Amino acid sequence: MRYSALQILRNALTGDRDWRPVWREPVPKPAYDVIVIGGGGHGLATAWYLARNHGLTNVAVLERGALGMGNVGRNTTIVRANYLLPGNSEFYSHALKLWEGLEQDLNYNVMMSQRGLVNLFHSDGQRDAFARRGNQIRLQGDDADLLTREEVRAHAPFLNFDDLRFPIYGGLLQRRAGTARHDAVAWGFARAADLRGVDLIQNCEVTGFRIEAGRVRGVDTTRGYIAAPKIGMAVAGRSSQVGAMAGLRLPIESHVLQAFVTEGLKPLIPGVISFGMGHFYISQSDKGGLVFGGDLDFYNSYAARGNLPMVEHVMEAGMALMPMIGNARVLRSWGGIMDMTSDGSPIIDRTPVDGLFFNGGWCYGGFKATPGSGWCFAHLIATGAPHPAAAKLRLDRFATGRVLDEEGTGAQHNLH
Amino acid sequence: MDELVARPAWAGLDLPLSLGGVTLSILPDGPLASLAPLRGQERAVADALGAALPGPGRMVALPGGGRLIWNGLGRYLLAGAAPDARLAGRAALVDQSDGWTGLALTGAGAAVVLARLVPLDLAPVAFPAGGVARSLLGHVDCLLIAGTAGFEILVARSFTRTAVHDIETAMRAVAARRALPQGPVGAGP
Amino acid sequence: MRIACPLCGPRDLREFTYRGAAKLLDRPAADAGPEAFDDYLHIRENFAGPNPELWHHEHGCRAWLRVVRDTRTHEFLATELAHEGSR
Amino acid sequence: MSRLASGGLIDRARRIPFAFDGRRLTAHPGDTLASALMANGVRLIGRSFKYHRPRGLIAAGSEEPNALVTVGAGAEATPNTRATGIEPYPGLAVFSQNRWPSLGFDLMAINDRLAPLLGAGFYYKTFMWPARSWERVYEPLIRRAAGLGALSGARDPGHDEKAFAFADVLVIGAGPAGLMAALTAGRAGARVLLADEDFRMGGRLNVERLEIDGAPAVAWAAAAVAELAALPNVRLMPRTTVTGVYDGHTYGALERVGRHLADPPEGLPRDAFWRIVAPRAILAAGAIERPIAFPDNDRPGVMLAGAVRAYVNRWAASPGATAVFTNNDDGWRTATDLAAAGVPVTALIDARPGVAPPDGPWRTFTGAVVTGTRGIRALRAVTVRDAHGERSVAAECLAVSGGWNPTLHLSCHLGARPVWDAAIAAFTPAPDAAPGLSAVGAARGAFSTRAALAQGAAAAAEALAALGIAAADQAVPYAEDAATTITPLWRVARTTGRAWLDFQNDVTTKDVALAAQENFRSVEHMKRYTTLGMATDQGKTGGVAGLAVLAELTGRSVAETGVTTFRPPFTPVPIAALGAGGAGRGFAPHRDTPTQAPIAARRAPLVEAGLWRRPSYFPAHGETTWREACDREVAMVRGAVGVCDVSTLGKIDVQGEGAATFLDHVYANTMSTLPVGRVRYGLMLREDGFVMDDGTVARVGPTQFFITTTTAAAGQVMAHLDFAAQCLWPGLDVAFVSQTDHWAQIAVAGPKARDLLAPLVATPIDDAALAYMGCAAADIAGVPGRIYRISFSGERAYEVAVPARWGAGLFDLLVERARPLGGGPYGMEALNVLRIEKGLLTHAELHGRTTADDLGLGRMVASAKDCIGKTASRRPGLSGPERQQLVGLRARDASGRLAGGAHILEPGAKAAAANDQGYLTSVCWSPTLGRDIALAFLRDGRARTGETLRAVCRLRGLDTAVDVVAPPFLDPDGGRLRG
Ligand SMILES: Cc1cc2nc3c(=O)[nH]c(=O)nc-3n(C[C@H](O)[C@H](O)[C@H](O)COP(=O)(O)OP(=O)(O)OC[C@H]3O[C@@H](n4cnc5c(N)ncnc54)[C@H](O)[C@@H]3O)c2cc1C
Ligand SMILES: NC(=O)c1ccc[n+]([C@@H]2O[C@H](COP(=O)([O-])OP(=O)(O)OC[C@H]3O[C@@H](n4cnc5c(N)ncnc54)[C@H](O)[C@@H]3O)[C@@H](O)[C@H]2O)c1
Ligand SMILES: Cc1cc2nc3c(=O)[nH]c(=O)nc-3n(C[C@H](O)[C@H](O)[C@H](O)COP(=O)(O)O)c2cc1C
Ligand SMILES: [Zn+2]
Repeated sequence: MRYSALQILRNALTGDRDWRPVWREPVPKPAYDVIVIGGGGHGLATAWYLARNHGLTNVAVLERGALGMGNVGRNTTIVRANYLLPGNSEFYSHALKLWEGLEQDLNYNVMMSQRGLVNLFHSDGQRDAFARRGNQIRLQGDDADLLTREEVRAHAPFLNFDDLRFPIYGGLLQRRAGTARHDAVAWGFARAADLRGVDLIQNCEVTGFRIEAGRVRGVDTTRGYIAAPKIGMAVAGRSSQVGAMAGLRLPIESHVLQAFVTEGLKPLIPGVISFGMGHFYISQSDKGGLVFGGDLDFYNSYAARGNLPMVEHVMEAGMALMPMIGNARVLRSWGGIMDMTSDGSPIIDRTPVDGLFFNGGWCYGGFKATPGSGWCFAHLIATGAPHPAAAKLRLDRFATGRVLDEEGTGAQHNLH
Repeated sequence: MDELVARPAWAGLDLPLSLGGVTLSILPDGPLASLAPLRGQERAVADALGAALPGPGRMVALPGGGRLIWNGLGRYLLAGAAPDARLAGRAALVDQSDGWTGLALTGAGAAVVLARLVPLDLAPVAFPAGGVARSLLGHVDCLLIAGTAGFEILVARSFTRTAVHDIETAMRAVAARRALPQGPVGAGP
Repeated sequence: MRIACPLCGPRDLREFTYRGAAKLLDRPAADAGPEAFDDYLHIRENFAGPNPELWHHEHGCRAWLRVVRDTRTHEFLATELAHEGSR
Repeated sequence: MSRLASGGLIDRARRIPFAFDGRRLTAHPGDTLASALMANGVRLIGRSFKYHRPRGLIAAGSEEPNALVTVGAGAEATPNTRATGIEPYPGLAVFSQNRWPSLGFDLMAINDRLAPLLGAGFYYKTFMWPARSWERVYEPLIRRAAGLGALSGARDPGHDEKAFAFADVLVIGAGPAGLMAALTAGRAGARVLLADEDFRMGGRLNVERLEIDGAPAVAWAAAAVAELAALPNVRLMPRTTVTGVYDGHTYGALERVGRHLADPPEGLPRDAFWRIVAPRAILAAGAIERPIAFPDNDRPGVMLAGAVRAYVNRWAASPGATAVFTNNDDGWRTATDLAAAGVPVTALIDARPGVAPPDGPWRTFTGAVVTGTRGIRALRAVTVRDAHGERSVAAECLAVSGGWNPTLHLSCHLGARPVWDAAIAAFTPAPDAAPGLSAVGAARGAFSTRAALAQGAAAAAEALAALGIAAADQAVPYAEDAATTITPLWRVARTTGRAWLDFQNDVTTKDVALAAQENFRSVEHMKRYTTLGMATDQGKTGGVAGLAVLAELTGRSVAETGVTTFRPPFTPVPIAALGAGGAGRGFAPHRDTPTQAPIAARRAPLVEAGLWRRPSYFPAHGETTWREACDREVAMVRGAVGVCDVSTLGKIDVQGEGAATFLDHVYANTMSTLPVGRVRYGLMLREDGFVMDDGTVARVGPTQFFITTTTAAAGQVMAHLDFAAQCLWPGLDVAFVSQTDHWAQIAVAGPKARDLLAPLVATPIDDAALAYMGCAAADIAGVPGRIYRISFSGERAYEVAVPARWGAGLFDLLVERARPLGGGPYGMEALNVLRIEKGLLTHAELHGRTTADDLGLGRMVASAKDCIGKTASRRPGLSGPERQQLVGLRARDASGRLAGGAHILEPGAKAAAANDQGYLTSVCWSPTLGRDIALAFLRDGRARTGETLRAVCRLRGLDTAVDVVAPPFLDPDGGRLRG
């Protein structure tokens, strides 16, 4: 069933009788051509592009809980392609282009809203660093503009231009950046993949791998053994655990990142704004809630919840940067489990086990990657060769030193 | 030769300040040194000082005057006394006379004021007079000493203005609560 | 979250800095070779459960602590001074 | 709707004028805004989120979903505030919201007519064509319609505070259970903290007509509060909501301090956010009544039965002629209480067949349900269906009780899931849901007053035992001990029309049904698809009913269906409170240099440098731009002498037998060979082989060193040294301590530096006594200090250090004495130019992604010893021509402009990532060279000296020809340095 305004009208007249399930609830088959582990954004996108780009539809996505309830369903939804380093730069550029036609491709409104993102800077040195990044973005073919303090003021007059502890010198604007509706992204990929015949299997936790002579044969799950010659892992915060089942030792720590939403408010915040001195970024959802976040809580965690020091730090940064949000109230706070690599950049690569592919290490930035990650991972799984846009996202880069350290904070997982 | 004029860290700050029965003032400065016994010299250092080294969170009065204050792992502050010559070679001694600012917060509500800034249980049962703690005062590292009339607060010299400002803000809030008609419910220790 | 510093007693999380896995205590020998350092620097067991790790009481006594903490519940199971701990 | 002639916990003698949407009304002390509105006959208070349906009060507490108003106007406007939590004060002005042009006549109510189009998730299915119209057309429309109240966009001048509190026992909620717990723990001498959201403690004792020990329960509660207030070990915190449970027995709580005052004392915070630490906590938060879904159950006047009792009993506010609709015995009380207070009760409708509700002056229906309501902006009548058919019953208020849900939210904040208790048809807290926390009374599903008192006492006794505090047994007062009798009823079957579950987000049973039909069957999917429970009340009233309806529709039990995750905060918390102190300058502390005063006196503009502020330049008479000043200062240093404060550098004293070895470990180069009295430039690597920081190491004694770090990295280096000493080489005898604050350090640079200093230093400083890279203790202007012959400018230079108190005086003296030599002070701009000309590094170059080899310092990584970062720095990807290496760039033409962050391209190359050759890190106009110069990282740069390339900054529209040179730009063999 195609979604459209007409379809809504028709159903309005018939009491919504005709809406079909958004996905089936298939019973797992004994074997598939490809298994994707993890029904988050990346797993679902991978399944969709396996079907769409490679004609592979005998595919199962195995999700241990409900689809889309991991990080894809709990992130601050920022989409951008403004990376500094070659390797990341071309990858996120590729992803942003896919975002731009995603609604039509999926026949699902993921509410990709390109209302721009401003990264504020607060010193001459930061301006130069952002200029370097902006020039890289332009070289990559994406858009970036350096805003003066006055241009920032025109864009967001409510920022603190009076007594901000670290005064605003200007900002780096990417107009094509913005936000998308997190749940819609998961559901849109899921529905599209399901319509092509991919089996989305919920409540199906992978508990082990069967590996023979260095080749993967299948997985044990809470719903039985399922065989496949090719298996892709896209389990984000659970990468280390699932990887360990296949003997992988990964450069990953799992950390909790919190996020916050306020009560609904009339529209106020244009696009996304990010504070350059205090780990604070904010946008406003279509429902009116201010959606914002900051840094990791810094300690390893699988608990998907955080503690007060970081809550308070984020709120203090918000008050510093835009004191007018003081009278907004925080409605809900939550956490998600980030797969932090030791250089802060992701991995899409083969593994030492034949037929087993790894996608992970997305840190706090994998939502924007979703279509790009699915596209490149599907390419790798289907063809066995890395997609050019993801060629530098390798597992061996830590050993060789060809790390992609956007923050420049070094081999410490929680500092990225 | 020109005589240099000393400019204390609190120059330009309006102290002492009293609000709501709590007073913030500057502690008179005197010699202050960081003391770290060298490996295996703890006994010798204690002998030279004439007092046992205080344990974590403690301090001792020295027989010759002055105090030795625990100051974190393996470190002490020797306050109010010039280092004894016998310490040479036994302890790493580093002059800190200009490195810290000592503030005193006194009055019945001192703990209530500090509860706005310091993440420690400052009630006498938990932090009795004579207790020492390294902690935070707002966003600033501090060394806190509990006295009978209030607290001594040591912060690095460069943070003096911030510390005074933060304490003053807390004092104002507490004083305002005391002025509430129904009394300071919720402002207790 | 509160951490029982062996020197200072239980203290609020905001006084501490987290570094990472306690394996950082076991720096490879100078001649251990690049693989050993690769493992030391990057590879993490990342336990979902009791996790040995290093914390710095940076805004307190400045001691480094070796703790074991359950990463599913955030419960601290053991805390000791890193330089004294059984290594 | 009016004020009853008598009764209520209000002070009728005093009147409080306030305004609602400009209408002038009166309240009494003891009222909430909600009770006052009801007493003033105001029924229509807000509009719903999506359909803009007229809405009135439903509840009396913080669970209220409908009655949200904006308090105040202008910068102080605070939107989305619950009328049930506002205490009127003289002059209070509140406004309805989410309506246009007025509350009574809201044009957006058109949405209600379009409801069939606007079902759950409709927006996911449309608004996709044409492709770019989302941002341009649809989204702006949706956004304008969405949202509740509005922020002013201006900064509210009010302020808030945060604080810490500690207790042995934290009691959350001061109803019978909480009061009894606090009394038990308090009498035993434990440190007790009792917090309640309400301004009057007592919980349901204040709103019910109950007796305890034979006296009115209100009086018992008041006596208990008085006793607690008199105990020195008990702290009462009214108006305080415990908002979250965190690890380590830490609780967050919001105290409303000044919001209820017309004229607060100066400096009083509006709110205080508390972090409470208590090893034991008792959750006595009561229970929240739940509605029943039936068509048009959102009409103003349809309320929760317990809330109706509360308005009548506590505030003497009459809802008008009332019908009661219940599925449990507790609902009956509303009929009896209202009748006793003289409020007409038109009907008592019990959904359960065969029950025997009390008699009274009302019509009784059993086995009956409400199937609809009538009235436009206020309820006029309800339709009742029983075995005999349907009939209409007049009612201005329908008091509904679908049973009670324990207020267990806090018990789930650490991840526990509640458990279903079929006997009371409700979820209850799992035992051990959170360490140290136990739930009692209604919060645990024990709905009688006697049980609340008994459980409160028992939990406190248990807490005392765990804390090792001896306690005498407490007699539990006598009170009603009624059993809970309920037959679940979530929605009235066989009806048509929309029946609300989530009032604020306009989620009806139809939306849940659509979710189930479309296979959003997991409760989390249903929540997100319908937005049930996602409004500002987080589904406190309708949440459980919503998932029970889902359970029915999907053929599962409620227990199987489960709940969504409970998250902090329990009720919304202002960002201003959580972020108190952060506004403006409070966000991060300030550090003052010892020379702050003389620098300010010279009118130097200041720039942030980490937490410090440093002088940008020292304007001279007649100068109009910073460049003029900077060029002059550079020339002054190169030609005569300049004075600059460098006290912000990190300074660390390192001592001990193991000090030299220790420094060999942490520095890439060797320090153990440094002679006493000499200084060496040092490079620190991170263990991953990249450069962390640089600085100087001075050996001041055989086992004593004095090292400096950059201003930016001082804290990081200190933690790194702690790590190295304690974790990596605990066997070394080394002690180090920061002396950053102790020393004022001032650089004196230029060919006349020695002329300036020599007369001030007691010991000789000629080149024989103090050669380049020498150091010595010295009396400086009569003060014992140190002098280091080091340079960050390429000129002959010294850094002199004196204890901080002398810093200001020394700076003044040096500047004054420099004048006759043609010298003076210089600031950061000049310092930057001087160091770029000399090819010296800052964190623009040491940005965490550069190696010693990239910087041309590869040989500093000593081969004879190990050091942190050595092995990793030898990884194959970290050296060689693929790396970008430090070079100097000079604009070809004197008019060519360079900019930091520009990238490097070859002549004629297209601007594309594949052609990128590198980037510029530090750029300045060099007065010495008469053109722009830059430090840059260039692919295989060291091999490319002499090439002509382009520095391209497309962001600033620059494309400038540059020559690649090997830094420094000036005095490559250091003749000027050595003198
Ligand atoms: C608070 C927060 C804010 C963020 N903000 C942004 C942002 O603004 N922009 C941005 O780009 N990124 C952001 N991110 C990061 C982004 O959400 C993640 O990087 C990205 O969603 C990860 O990929 P995913 O969607 O596939 O992960 P997930 O949605 O977590 O998917 C992984 C799935 O694997 C499943 N799984 C795990 N183990 C097993 C098993 N054994 N068997 C079967 N299934 C298993 C999990 O249940 C889960 O559904 C944020 C993250 C968080 C938590
Ligand atoms: N018969 C029934 O069905 C039924 C059902 C529920 C309650 N009740 C009656 O209600 C009473 C229950 O007593 P109780 O003491 O358990 O509850 P209570 O409702 O009397 O008191 C709970 C108190 O907790 C406060 N509170 C709730 N959440 C809070 C938070 N997060 N922070 C601070 N304060 C918070 C409330 O303001 C309230 O004052 C008994 O009298 C009982 O009979 C009866
Ligand atoms: C962009 C975004 C907006 C959200 N808006 C709301 C909201 O308006 N109301 C709400 O209750 N939760 C909102 N949430 C939070 C979710 O309810 C939920 O807490 C989050 O997805 C994590 O799931 P969990 O809390 O069930 O673990 C939002 C989440 C995101 C990512
Ligand atoms: Zn400690």
